[in-house]
Amino acid sequence: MLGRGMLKGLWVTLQHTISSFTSGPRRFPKRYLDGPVPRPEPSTQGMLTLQYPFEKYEMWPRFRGVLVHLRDPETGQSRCTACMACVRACPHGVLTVTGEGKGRERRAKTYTYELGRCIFCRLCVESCRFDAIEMGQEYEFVSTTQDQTLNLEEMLALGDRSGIKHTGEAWGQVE
Amino acid sequence: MSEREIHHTLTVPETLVPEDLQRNALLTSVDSVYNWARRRSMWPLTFGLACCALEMIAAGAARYDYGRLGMDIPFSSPRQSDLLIISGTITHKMAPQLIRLWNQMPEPKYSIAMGACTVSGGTFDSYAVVQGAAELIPVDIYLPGCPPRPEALIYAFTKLHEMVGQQSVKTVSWYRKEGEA
Amino acid sequence: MSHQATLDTLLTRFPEAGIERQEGLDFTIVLPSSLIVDACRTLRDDLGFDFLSNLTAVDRPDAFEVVYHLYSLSNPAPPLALKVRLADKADPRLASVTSVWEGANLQEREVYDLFGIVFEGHPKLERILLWEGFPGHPLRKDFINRIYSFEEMRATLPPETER
Amino acid sequence: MGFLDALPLTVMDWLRGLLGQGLPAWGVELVVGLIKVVLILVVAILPVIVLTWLERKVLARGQDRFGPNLAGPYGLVVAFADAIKILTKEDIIPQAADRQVFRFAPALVLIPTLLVFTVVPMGRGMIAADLNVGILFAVAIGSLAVIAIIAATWSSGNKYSLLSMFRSVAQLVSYELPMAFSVLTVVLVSGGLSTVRIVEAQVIPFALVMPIAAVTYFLASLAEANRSPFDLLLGESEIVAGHNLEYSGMRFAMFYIGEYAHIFVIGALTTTLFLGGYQGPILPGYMWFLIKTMAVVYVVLWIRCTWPRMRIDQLLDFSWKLLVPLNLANLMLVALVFKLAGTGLLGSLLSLVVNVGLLVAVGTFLVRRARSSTSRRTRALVLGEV
Repeated sequence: MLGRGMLKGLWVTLQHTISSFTSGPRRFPKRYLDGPVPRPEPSTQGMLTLQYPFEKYEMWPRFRGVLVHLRDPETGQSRCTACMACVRACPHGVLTVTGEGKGRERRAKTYTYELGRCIFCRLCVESCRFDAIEMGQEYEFVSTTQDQTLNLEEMLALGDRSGIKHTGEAWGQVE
Repeated sequence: MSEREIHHTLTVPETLVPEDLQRNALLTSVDSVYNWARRRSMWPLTFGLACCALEMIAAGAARYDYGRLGMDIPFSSPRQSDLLIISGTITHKMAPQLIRLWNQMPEPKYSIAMGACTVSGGTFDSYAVVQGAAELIPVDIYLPGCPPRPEALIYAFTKLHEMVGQQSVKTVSWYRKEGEA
Repeated sequence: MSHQATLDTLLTRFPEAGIERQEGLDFTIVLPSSLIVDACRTLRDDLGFDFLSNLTAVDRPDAFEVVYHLYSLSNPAPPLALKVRLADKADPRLASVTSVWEGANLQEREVYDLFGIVFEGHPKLERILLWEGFPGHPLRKDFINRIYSFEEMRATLPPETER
Repeated sequence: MGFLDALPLTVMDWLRGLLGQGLPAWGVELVVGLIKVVLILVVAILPVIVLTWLERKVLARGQDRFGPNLAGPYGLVVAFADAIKILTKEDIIPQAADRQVFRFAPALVLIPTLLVFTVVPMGRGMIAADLNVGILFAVAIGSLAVIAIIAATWSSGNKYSLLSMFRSVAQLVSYELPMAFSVLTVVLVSGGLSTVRIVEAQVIPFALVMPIAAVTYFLASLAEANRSPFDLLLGESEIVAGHNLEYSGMRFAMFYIGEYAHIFVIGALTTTLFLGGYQGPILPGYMWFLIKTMAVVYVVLWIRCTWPRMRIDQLLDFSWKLLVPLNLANLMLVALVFKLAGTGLLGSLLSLVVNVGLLVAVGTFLVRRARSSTSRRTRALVLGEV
């Protein structure tokens, strides 16, 4: 009423200006230390800005990053048997798999994952019967070419980095 | 993998200056200042088309804040912008406008294709959608994701900054006249 | 005016109209295509349906079905669905209701764009979502989806269009 | 008057004496005049470098962000990055543009802003030209900036630019009037048009004596400079980018500099007219001038950080239906008070009382009218009911 709202707005921004100086260091005690930053609560006040290249949030367990391969703890290789279930499940033909061997010895020879078309729907993971693939924690991928692909070795390395053990571990599907 | 080497997309001949002059101290420092200025003051033209636009806005808001990189003046006029962030599905109806905006931007200019639809048409194998922004304009950085996280967009910015840092006043194409190699 | 009274009024004034489906207060009315403008004007002026929420079409095997969803903002009545069947699938034509509700303008253009139904009396019946010169109407069942490149799109644009 | 206070004048006198040994009198005046011109250029352009950084930081801090912090410590040199980048950008002149005017318009933007600085006293005796019509000069020249906007918009050959010109001119015409009234109140009380005289007359700053005139002057000058919340000249969502829509590179930089120099002018003139100019205890005069000016500039940026853009009808309503009658009444009442009670402490006190009384009366009137009004818009505007 009669500009009271405007004055109130000025007061609010002034408070935020001041609190951005006072509360920033308190909220981020780990700000200049190594390691991922815990995500602040939604109710947190004050300076929240993540200084991205220097500090990162830890992703939540069900985060759907790029597709990764999980290692079989016995053989140290991917458990993919090239059964093509993920290829059939993928809506956009992102995956290309070739296999070698027969029967129980059948293993994936190549596994190509085209990043540029993937929409991270997780249908491939849900279709996998061998706990071979899972959505990882990585999201930092850029390229200067349109067709950016990952192969089996790269996906295995990413799986090691994400530290996931089983498919559905975070999704409550493992008994 | 995420440290994958970034390549120079602007292929320009390196033979303009003789070999012995290429390490010219003055030109090198000019280059470093010039590239620093373009890195630290890259004003984006935010071309939000679909759901990726929300992540782009989030990247500019308080929690991720690409203003830290000196990009906090998002212009709505292409004449004053350096970086075109194409975020979202490019439909055929929108494609002429995208090309027009790109042509209206003054050199030196860069573009980021953000999200699966912009990179390759994504989930839309459809009559209405352009299959990738590369069909329309030269794209410098492709950023996959559906949509990419705001951090991923800032990661793309830092990679673009690396790319800008590799350029040199001697070799860039935009200070030459038409027809000159 | 209660909803049943609305229905009765409409049926007495337009005896050709038929009730397709009625579950409590929720009902759908099918009209012959020649009556659509008169019926809509009656609905707006006399029965209080002042808001055309949605106008769309369905491609049935034997006919195109144009659907109108009407709301009343002045009295709290449930929405009303009107349907018109166009049996001539080769050349579907229907009178425009833009004279009744201004808001029908864009929605009729969209239906024209995606189904090819011509609304006679529409002030500017052009494509709205697709470009001029696009071959076919994509929401028809016989449309075959394929990817168009940008060059193909430019080639099909009429020459006077700004590029 | 301390030693520090008079330091710039002492230096100038010393220089004058030094030059007098080798040059004739007119030569000395010429050199001193040139030095003054250079100083004014520095005073006008230097704040721009600070202000581009400051604005981005103030906006960011108000929104819980950091703002630019990667270019140098605290992002301090981001203005230099902007400058180098924008000077090396391609310069585009559209085909539809009127080439001569298009090239000329950016230069026109800066000139009025720089000219205003000549009559601003920046310290005791530190004024480039103590005109006896100083404040009239400032107001007249300040409104010339719209010529540059008209030239730029017309020559761009762009319909959005043209729309922004219409808005800008409507805005200027409506806000020139309340601004003139508030300046007139000051002139009436101080008894002269000279800026030095106005400053010297403010034993108590005029902002405390007549707050209505001070606030009106501040808001009207925001509108003149096309600053938020009156920046509908640049409505991004409707008319893309306003008058500088087609400008790129160096020519756009001129508009950019002009905009920030204008903010500093707002601060300097508000300080001179209402905040007591260079007067203040302990610190030297030029420091007081700088502190007060930067305080006003901060308020300008703070407002930018807070308030949304007004619509054109709200803007015009605010000027014609509120500011103009209010200031007319204020002018008459203040004149009456100072005629009856003299310009001393009593007059100042009475003037303040009259100002507050006027505000209360107008507020009550507006609320009553809005309560009896059936118009939803009036009720929303005044009573905050939606």
